[in-house]
Amino acid sequence: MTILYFAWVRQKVGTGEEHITLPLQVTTVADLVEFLRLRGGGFAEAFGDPARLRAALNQEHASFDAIVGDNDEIAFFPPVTGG
Amino acid sequence: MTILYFAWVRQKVGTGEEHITLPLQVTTVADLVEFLRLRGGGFAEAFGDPARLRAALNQEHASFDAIVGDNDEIAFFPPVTGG
Amino acid sequence: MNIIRVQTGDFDISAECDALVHGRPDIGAIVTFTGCVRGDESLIALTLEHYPGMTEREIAKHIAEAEAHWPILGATIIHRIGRLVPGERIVLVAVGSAHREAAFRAVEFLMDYLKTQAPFWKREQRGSEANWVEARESDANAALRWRQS
Amino acid sequence: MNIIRVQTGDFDISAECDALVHGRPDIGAIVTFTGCVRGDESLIALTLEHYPGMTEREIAKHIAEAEAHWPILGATIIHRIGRLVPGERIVLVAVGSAHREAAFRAVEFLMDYLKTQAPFWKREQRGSEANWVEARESDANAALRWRQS
Repeated sequence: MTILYFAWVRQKVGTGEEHITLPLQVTTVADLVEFLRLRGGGFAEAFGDPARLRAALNQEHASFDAIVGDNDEIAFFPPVTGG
Repeated sequence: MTILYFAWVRQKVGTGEEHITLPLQVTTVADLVEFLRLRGGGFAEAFGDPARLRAALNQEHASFDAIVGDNDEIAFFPPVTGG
Repeated sequence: MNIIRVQTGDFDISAECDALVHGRPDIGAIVTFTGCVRGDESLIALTLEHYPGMTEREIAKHIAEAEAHWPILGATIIHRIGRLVPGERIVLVAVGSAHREAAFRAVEFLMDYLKTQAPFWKREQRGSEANWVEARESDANAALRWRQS
Repeated sequence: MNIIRVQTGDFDISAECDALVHGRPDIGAIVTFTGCVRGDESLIALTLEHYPGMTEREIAKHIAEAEAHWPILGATIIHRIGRLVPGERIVLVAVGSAHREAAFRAVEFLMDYLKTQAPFWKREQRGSEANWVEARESDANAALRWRQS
């Protein structure tokens, strides 16, 4: 799957985009957050407090219990501040 | 006093402005309306139905029971339609 | 600073917004309302007249009222008079404020009051007929709501 | 017709309003909102980033929602990205409609949703520090009110 990171999430993890094959135990956005957090380092920092994060699945806002698959594009970012 | 007429009031009475000395019996806007109506012709038409008219006294919207004097500027017009 | 103009010529929205924010780095929001002559099958033109002197007083009074209600940082009102054909701009209300809420409220308030209090009158030319436009009850109701809050 | 653009360059409000009403004689009201970078003692610049693709989808979705709620006849939304200094324009929302009510409501609705749903992020540069702007609760509350009506 494609994972995109924006704003301070991107800064903490050190990349804007990566492509991974989902581990078997990851079925929801929340699972993916936990999987990424366990990488440690900047990922642990970025994903340590999921309440501060928002996610989009295939370019639509998504809740953390949404189901993810290998063909999806997921993005993680802080609450938006445009306008 | 100065009397101004706008929009269809002006068209009916045939002038945009006149200067008169108030007759003794005219003390309110309503009295002036009645005085002008009694002139007949276009004035009777313009002032025959006071509910269709609005007045301004010294360039402020005024009710028909406002007191008028010889030094005042009064204007008669239909409800406004700008903007 | 506030600007009030009654004029026969057109106006430029961008230029008026630029003038409004000039030297005002505290303005973060600008809301504008532009009214245009709507065309239909038979409308040839509108002709607008007004009450010089009273118009400017009324508008200034309502800008002062808006300033008393909301933290606005500048207002521009331009109203055209004379003959206007479909598609032409009639009126501009532009307000600047720090945050958007104040500018939105003030522009709506000023428009409702322009429609019901400012001494302008429109005549419509359709074919060979010219008729004075009747005041709309919906405009009177729109203006009334500001008295309730 | 609706226009959605995300761009680094500035925009011209008049030109966008002209494009909005072009060939639409049924438009009698145009409401615009322009957001600018507010200056204060220490702000040097804002830098905006966004999520290309999702941004345009989100904006198009909210324009469609506005069209479903109010009789609007055209909408233009332009949002700038990149580095912007105090006084610069950030965002334009312009809506045309026959009567003013629809355009006012739609522009406010679209602004509330841009602030809370469109994937843009602002970073403030103050002195040698650069910090991500925190989302404001007042914006979230402003967006919520549309769900109640």
